[in-house]
Amino acid sequence: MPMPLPPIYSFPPLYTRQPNSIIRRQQISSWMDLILQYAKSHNAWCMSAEGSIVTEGSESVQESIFVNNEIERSVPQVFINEIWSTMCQEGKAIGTDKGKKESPTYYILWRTVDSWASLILQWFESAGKLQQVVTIYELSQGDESIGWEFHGMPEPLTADCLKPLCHRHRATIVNDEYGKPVAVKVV
Amino acid sequence: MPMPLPPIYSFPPLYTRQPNSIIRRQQISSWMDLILQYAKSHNAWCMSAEGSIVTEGSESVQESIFVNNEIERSVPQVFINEIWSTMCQEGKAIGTDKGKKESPTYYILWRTVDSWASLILQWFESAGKLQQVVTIYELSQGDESIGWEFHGMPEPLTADCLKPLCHRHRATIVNDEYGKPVAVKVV
Amino acid sequence: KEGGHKPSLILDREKFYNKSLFLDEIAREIYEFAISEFKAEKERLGYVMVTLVDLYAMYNKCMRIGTGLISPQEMREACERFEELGLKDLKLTKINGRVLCLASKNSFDFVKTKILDIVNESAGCDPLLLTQLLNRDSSNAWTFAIITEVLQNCIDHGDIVIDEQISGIHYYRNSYWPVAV
Amino acid sequence: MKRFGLAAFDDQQDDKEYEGISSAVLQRQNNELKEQLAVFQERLVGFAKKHNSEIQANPEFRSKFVRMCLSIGIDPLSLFDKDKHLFNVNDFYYEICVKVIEICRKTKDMNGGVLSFDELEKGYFRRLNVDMGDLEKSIDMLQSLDGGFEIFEIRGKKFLRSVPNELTGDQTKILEICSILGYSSISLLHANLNWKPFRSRAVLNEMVANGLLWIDEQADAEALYWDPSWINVLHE
Repeated sequence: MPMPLPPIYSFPPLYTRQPNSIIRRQQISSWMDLILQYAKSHNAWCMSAEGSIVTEGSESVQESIFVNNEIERSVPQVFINEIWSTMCQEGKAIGTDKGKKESPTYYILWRTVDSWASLILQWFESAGKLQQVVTIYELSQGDESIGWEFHGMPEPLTADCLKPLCHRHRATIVNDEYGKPVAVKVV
Repeated sequence: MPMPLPPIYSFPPLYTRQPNSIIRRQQISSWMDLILQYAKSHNAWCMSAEGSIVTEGSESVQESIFVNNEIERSVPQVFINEIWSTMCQEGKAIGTDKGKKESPTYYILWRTVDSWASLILQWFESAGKLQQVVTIYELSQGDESIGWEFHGMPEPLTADCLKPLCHRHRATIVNDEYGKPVAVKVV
Repeated sequence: KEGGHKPSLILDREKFYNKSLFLDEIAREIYEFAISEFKAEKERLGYVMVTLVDLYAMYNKCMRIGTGLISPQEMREACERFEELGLKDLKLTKINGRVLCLASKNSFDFVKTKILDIVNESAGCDPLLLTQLLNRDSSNAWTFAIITEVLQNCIDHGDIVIDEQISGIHYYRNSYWPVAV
Repeated sequence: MKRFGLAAFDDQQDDKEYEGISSAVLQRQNNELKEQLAVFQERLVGFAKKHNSEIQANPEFRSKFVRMCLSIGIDPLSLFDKDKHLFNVNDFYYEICVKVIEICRKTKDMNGGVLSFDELEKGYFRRLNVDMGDLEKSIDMLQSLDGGFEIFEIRGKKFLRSVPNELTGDQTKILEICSILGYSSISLLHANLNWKPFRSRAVLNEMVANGLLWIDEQADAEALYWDPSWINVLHE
């Protein structure tokens, strides 16, 4: 069940870009926390630049985190962009390849890439999958990872989260003929 | 040609009322110097509370000395009022009767009243006008004072500048039926 | 664990015959804690300076959880004993007549000079940038408290003047309005 | 990794530490396990309270027990009652002292270093069974550290200021207005104090510059200037 958002979500000035730079830094950091918590509690991997959850396949227009009807406030798009750009800089979101240039979508990292990498490594170890080639689909969508927090993670994001293991020489990624990562072998 | 304002005019802290009272006194004195210099070099006798030059008759909206667009700074009205009140206290400005209560105008005294009085006395002497009744209009606006620094001085201010001569019993002011000074006799 | 503080002995109030002995022991512990806690800062910046309030929170949280916290009053009395216990590298000093700090020798002038240098170089910097520049690697909550107090001191003494915009307060060296001493 | 020391003073570090421990101990941090952790925490707190005197009698165990509780995310304040503390009774207040200091430091960017006692109580201490009296007693104790923490009152409500910014008379009046609805505005100041717009604007902007107020530009008629201490109060 999604957790209710913290009290600051009902604070009207949160929706106005604060002119004081110290407050603004705090304000952006509050927004990042809200987005991470929102995504995590909705089990959402991906959000649109407008602030709604993007689910694989469905192009449904959903409520946006940046619109608070209860207090009749919404964050202006310019400020939303500033929030996304800070999130990407701090490694808490990654722009996806999908979405139009004018309206990008983002993967939300409520854990850091490194932390996902460690968790995936644990799965390889406890599932006895070391030394085997496992498809990325199997890893993230297969039955064997059900119950693990990364289960359901979009494949491109999964590939990103494998990178730290490659750097540590624990993993080798297998690409298809177009250079798209399709499988991985962890040692 | 108006002289350019000195470098301090581009110093951003000039536009913020300084919290340290010793510094603030000097800051206000910097503002007074700037205003006097500005008025003198623009040949302006009168300024509005907002800091723009007021010319007889014309009610034009002009640039204000308190707004510096180049560095995007301006003095808050509260502090401007403090500057004017110090200027009046120190005899460097005199509130005029004109202007609304909320937005007074000030005569700017880049010379002291005493100094103007002496200069006016010199004119009386060198123009051979002693022992004659001279209208204040003639004194300040007439052809005979052209070239003298007080030429063009507004009449009410001229009357104010004659007061020291009255005190020294060198001048007698003639008022009209409403008590408004209209002429003077210097002995 | 490497680098972690662990109380070497449990300083239990009840075990001491009198308050004075307890305070002596606590004083030594606080002193050691502060020296080792700020070792890196001392090496990097050349001084140690922390408000007693911040040190109180740090010391209790790191050293006394599980062994009984000390009171603010005890903290202060313990620090007042440093000199007489021969603990000379850090001593209590008051900034701006209001904030008590534990500091190494000449640290106040040291920080002040550094802050004035930074304001000189980056005219118009705000506290955020100042904290970053002064403490390049880490900006801890405790440094901020010192920086705001030192800035206040600079303003009170006319070394620094402010440019207050809605975006925040920006600091400049006072280059136009000399303070007659 | 520094586990205690400065790291322990930093909120984010705290979270990381907590995350590190839980991922090591619990491997998979899914909701079910989180619930189990919550239950475990609750039981430990219950255990501490029930076996208070036994734990108290054994300093070695006591120390380890408290540290263990801390490491799995139990606030030491929730372990004991005021009058049934593991150490001397006053430890309860000292823990509040430490927490107040941390809260002041953590929230200074949010509120310019000014916190209302109400906000402290509602936002941070109520769930720990600390009442306003306990809070006031602790903050009084803090005064002996001369930390520049000052208490002031607005309309009978207490505030704690932890930065050197002394409030001016005009700023205090604005906080008074804010204490009614949470915000202030040029027209509210005109209606209540008969201030001219230029005066109100100057003081309001000054307070934004000092981080004391946040602007809300989406209200109907004019900009509203909010006191951030209402973030927690609004939720009541």
